[in-house]
Amino acid sequence: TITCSGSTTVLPIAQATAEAFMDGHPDINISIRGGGSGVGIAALINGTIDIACSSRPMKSKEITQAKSKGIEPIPYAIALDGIAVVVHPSNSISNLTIKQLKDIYTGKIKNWNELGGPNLPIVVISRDVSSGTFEVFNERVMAGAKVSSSAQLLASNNAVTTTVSTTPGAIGYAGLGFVSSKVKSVAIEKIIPSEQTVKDGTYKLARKLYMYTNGKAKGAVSQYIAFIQSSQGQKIVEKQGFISLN
Amino acid sequence: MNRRKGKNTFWIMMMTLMLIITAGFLVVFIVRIISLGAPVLSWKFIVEPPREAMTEGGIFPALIGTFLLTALAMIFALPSGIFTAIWLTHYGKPQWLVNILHIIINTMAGIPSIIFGLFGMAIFVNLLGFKVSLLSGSLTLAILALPVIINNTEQAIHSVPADFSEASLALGATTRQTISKVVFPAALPNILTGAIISVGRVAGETAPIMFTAATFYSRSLPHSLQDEVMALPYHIYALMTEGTHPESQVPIAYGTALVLLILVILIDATAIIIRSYMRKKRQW
Amino acid sequence: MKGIKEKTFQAIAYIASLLTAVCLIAIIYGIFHDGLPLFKFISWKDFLFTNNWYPVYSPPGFGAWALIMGSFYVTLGALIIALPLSLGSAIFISEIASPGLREIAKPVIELLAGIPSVVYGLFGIAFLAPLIRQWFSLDTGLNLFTSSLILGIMVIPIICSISEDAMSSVPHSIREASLALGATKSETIFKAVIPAAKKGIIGSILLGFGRAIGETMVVLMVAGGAAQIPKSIFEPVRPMTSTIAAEMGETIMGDLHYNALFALAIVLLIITFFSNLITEIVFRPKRQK
Amino acid sequence: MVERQIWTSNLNLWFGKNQILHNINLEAYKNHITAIIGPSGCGKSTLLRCFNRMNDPIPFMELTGKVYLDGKDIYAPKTDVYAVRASVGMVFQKPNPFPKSIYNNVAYGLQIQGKYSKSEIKDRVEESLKAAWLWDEVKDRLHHSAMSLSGGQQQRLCIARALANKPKVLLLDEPTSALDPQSTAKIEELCLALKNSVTILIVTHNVAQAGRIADYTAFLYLGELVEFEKTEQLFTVPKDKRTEAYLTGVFG
Amino acid sequence: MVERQIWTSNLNLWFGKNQILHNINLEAYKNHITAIIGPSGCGKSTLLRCFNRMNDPIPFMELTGKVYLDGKDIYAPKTDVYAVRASVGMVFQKPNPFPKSIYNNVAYGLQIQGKYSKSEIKDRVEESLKAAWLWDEVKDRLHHSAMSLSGGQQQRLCIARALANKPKVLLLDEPTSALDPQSTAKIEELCLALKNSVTILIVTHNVAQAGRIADYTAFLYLGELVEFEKTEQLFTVPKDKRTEAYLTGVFG
Ligand SMILES: Nc1ncnc2c1ncn2[C@@H]1O[C@H](COP(=O)(O)OP(=O)(O)OP(=O)(O)O)[C@@H](O)[C@H]1O
Ligand SMILES: Nc1ncnc2c1ncn2[C@@H]1O[C@H](COP(=O)(O)OP(=O)(O)OP(=O)(O)O)[C@@H](O)[C@H]1O
Ligand SMILES: [Mg+2]
Ligand SMILES: [Mg+2]
Repeated sequence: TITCSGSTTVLPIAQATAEAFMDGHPDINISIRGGGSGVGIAALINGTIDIACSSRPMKSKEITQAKSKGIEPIPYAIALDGIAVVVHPSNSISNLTIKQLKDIYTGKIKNWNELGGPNLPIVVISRDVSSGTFEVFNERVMAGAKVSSSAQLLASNNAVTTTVSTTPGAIGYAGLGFVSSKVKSVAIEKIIPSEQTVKDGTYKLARKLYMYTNGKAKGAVSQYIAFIQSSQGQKIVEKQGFISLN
Repeated sequence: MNRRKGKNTFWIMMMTLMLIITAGFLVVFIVRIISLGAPVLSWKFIVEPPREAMTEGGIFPALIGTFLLTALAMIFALPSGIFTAIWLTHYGKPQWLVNILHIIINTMAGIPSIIFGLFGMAIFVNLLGFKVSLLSGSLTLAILALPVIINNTEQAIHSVPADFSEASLALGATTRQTISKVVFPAALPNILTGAIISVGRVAGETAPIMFTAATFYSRSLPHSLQDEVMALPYHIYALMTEGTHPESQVPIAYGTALVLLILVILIDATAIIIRSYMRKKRQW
Repeated sequence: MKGIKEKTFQAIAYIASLLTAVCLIAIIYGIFHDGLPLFKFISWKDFLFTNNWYPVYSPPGFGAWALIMGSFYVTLGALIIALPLSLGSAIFISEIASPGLREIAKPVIELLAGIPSVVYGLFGIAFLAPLIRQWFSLDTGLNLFTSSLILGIMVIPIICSISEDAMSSVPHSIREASLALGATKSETIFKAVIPAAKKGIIGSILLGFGRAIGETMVVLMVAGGAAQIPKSIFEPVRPMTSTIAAEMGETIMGDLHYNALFALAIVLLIITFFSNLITEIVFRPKRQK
Repeated sequence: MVERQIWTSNLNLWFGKNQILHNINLEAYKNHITAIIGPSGCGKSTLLRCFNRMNDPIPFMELTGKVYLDGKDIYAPKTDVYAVRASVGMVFQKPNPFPKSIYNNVAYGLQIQGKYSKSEIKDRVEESLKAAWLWDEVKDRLHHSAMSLSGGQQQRLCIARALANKPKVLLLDEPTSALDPQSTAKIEELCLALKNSVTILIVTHNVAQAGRIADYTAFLYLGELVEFEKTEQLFTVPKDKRTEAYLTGVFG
Repeated sequence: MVERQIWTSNLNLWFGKNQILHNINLEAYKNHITAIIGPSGCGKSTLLRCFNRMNDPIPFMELTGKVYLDGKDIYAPKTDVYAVRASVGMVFQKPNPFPKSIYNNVAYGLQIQGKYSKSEIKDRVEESLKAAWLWDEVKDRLHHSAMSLSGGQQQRLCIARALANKPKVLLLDEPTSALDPQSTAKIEELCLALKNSVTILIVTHNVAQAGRIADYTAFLYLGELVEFEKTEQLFTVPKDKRTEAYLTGVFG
């Protein structure tokens, strides 16, 4: 059995590819858990899983910790993703700068009318601190500033989009694959997240998704990762709403 | 006088109202779960594994996982729980140890289940290296069930009149013979009821298995004690919070909840029926 | 021969008892062992009383005040909702209901007490929360009020069933004595039956308290998860249990964050230990017999 | 001349389909003790409980006929049943004090009426305890639990509790059957002293007890009032064969 | 000449700090019935339970002195307490058959010893039930639950159960106090029949019963053996004032 845990963003990719992979390899079982990128990486460092799914690169601190426990993490990129900033469809705001975004999340800007929008208090929705999505957002937008303590921390992309879609004043962020017509995604620095802008790197909140193994992947694990990276695997990636590597 | 009668009527109406509100809440709760879960329920839902990134298919691996976790937990917890109760009721010396053990059992009974989860993770998963597995999860659940089983068994044994033990001892039986031939058979129905109730409790626990046993998706059933398993309660939680296709996954979560609810209610109802049957039949 | 069997049997029972004791000691040891290192980094005062929960920032913040208060508010709310309803129902079932109704109500209540908490959580997140958001036109239905309401509904059967036991085990002669002195039904209930059942009732309330403060899944799913001191009952909170559940997976063994979560567990453990101690003291005289 | 205090007129009582009491006409006289004797299950307790309507809460109880207290039918509609019970005190077979302090046990009946001041209650508690011959034994520990008293003391406490309401009638249902001989003797003496201020109806399975204390004795058999007479007369020249058989110990 | 079967020598017993038995010297003779009488709480049951070491499991029990069975001290170290209990049978106040079948109740004592074959057990069960005068009443329903028997039958079953071990001594602790007069009479007769094969010690609160069946009677008062005599002698010319007072009904 291959055990695989981590980012909820990567979860749909991992699961869909695992199903397809297992259809071709009935003798191999893949067990998949979510939790968040931090969860997966921690479990890899603790030596309890085979593959850690992550929506961010490992932090240097994590790498040191892994080394000290005799774990040698090796990253495999498996897909591209953009983090879309989403608001309620009724919201007239369609563009935000990184600076504005940061002020919203630190609690400096409290009402949409400060940004030229409707007179509506902003409901700040963030991801759990364990998620890679949060890490990327934290790094690129917050730049070390603290998210206001009144922000709701939700455990998954899905929870974020659901909440935003039902809350007129809400703002949140989620992986591109989770953006549906029920929410409106806003441009960042005038650039709309799309396959194009993510691939060419113009969209500021783009990232790679990874799978980490302890040492070079061997046996079934390497077969599985190779399957994801193959064109057949990348098709499944696109079907799940993410952006393929090639 | 009229004031007192008025008060009386008022309070009786209040109590009635309280019961009605309570019943109302609970009826809404049950009806809601049933009405949302029933549409996805089918034979296939029970016997098929999940498919298409958890948007189709059933919950078979989770059902089996919960069964295995519970059964193993009981295999670990029942013997030690029953023997602890036997020691407490029949050997129990020195007295201070009995008192301390009672405090320990009551304390354990009150510990939040998430702490059992933490403990299981720290000890079984990490320290002993069992990883996230059926074994870690069922050991954790066993410890959680232990105080419940001990308390129930102790009560069951106490409900057997001391006359029986005395009669047995006076015939030259040893303590062991008295327990195994007289006390235990007489207490068995009550011990069983207690055990069944703890099965119901264990089957529904989520927090303790979150870090020790449960996985979001696994197609095949576990092959060994070292494997991760799907479990009904965790499945509900994971679908609601980590699911990636809410339109099709939330109904599955409801279906799973309904299955779990029916399972637990059936288990507990069995216990309650056995108990009331035995109470009527009991001749002492 | 007889002697050996006898000794073995006794030894097994003794070992089982010690095993039980070892379990608790292991739990306490495990939790404290992994929780105490936090206090090398931060004083226990700062941990308990500052409101600064930023475990993965650098430098991290481990002020758990908002989480402790989160647990406290949710539990308080749950008890405010559950106490009148559960005690009222218990009184009704024990004192007012006809025997037929009682025969049915009692097992039903016991059944409800066994429903897994994750099902209540699901009910909350998928049904109650959207409803509450609409009714009160809130930003989010995942808040203190919703979680208190669900926890309340969850502990009602527990409190109700135990306090009903306590009341119905008050001897009938006590009720007759009161009625024969000219007391009305409600006077008999409040002045004779309830005082006589006081201990069991207090015990049931403490048990309900313990259940509510220790409940994880419901608050994880419906409390909203914002680490703040709520300014109104419609704001999200982040109780200790859900913090542990949400963050435990992500930490690395031996990390400060890991220690901090175990430190939260220590707080929970101490709270439940004391509420147990109170129960123990309340019930002590009964056990002596 | 003796004056009636409480009496029944053609009283019939059913529990469900079983008729328990058949056309009972029994009178209890002011300042006298009336004993009800009869074999077990003949309806003594049930009859006694008709006098303060304690059978009312029993499901499927039906009653015809009348019960008069000082000429007023206590089963008439609009009768205040709580007031009836306050003025017809009752003491049960097994002492049943509340698990409260001695003081609060006696004060209970007054406290619930809510029309007495603290000091009135205090006086009345003392008075009742004195009347029940318990004052000297408990005056230093009024606020201890009533459960700490001995059985005989508890039973006298129950009498004091009933007396606190200043009842006109006191119903005693086998009040001494759970007590030792000394306590029994004390309670019998107490009854003789109390009859100066209250009318007493006592159910007893102990024929000798009826002989010792009752002025009048009623013999109940299978729900029928077989004989009702002055005690000496009933004991010495019973009119009915069944009475005679019972007194000589054939049944029960 | 009477021969001693079981006797005590300077027996003292404490429960915690309370001394319950004071220097008891009591002898029970082969093929005789010895009754122990005395007011409630004087230690009758406790004394009786010394004869088969049934007080051993009580916490904080301490005992000095000796108890001899056929000349061997049953409290000596290395004594097989289980063997002692098998050869000193005991019957309790309340009939306490196991919730098993009639057959298994009687067979129990033999089954646990594990040294009898099925057919031996079967014979012994029949023999014991016959000895306890129960055989005819139960022979057709040996495998029915013992709980379905009447109180008197249950008590005889308990006697049969004890007899199955072929005890030398039979201890009876108020064996008839929970029974009706007919069953009591039957058990008394049974005792008289049994004494040919077994030495009987009986505790009773019923002085008349002792008078009817016992050859010797011991009067126990506050843990002291006040008087021990042939029954007629003790009943007619008691030596001690306290015995006389008890027999005439002053205490208890
Ligand atoms: N609550 C009840 N419901 C139905 N039947 C009852 C009830 N209480 C008593 N009875 C029946 O009424 C009859 C008379 O009972 P009651 O208690 O008055 O007898 P009693 O003369 O007081 O007997 P005892 O001497 O045993 O106290 C009995 O046959 C009894 O079974
Ligand atoms: N297990 C025990 N622990 C402590 N004290 C006990 C125990 N059993 C009996 N006693 C005390 O020993 C004394 C003698 O009790 P015992 O039962 O032998 O009296 P008894 O003569 O059989 O009385 P009765 O006629 O009521 O059966 C009593 O004071 C009792 O309280
Ligand atoms: Mg009666
Ligand atoms: Mg005794």
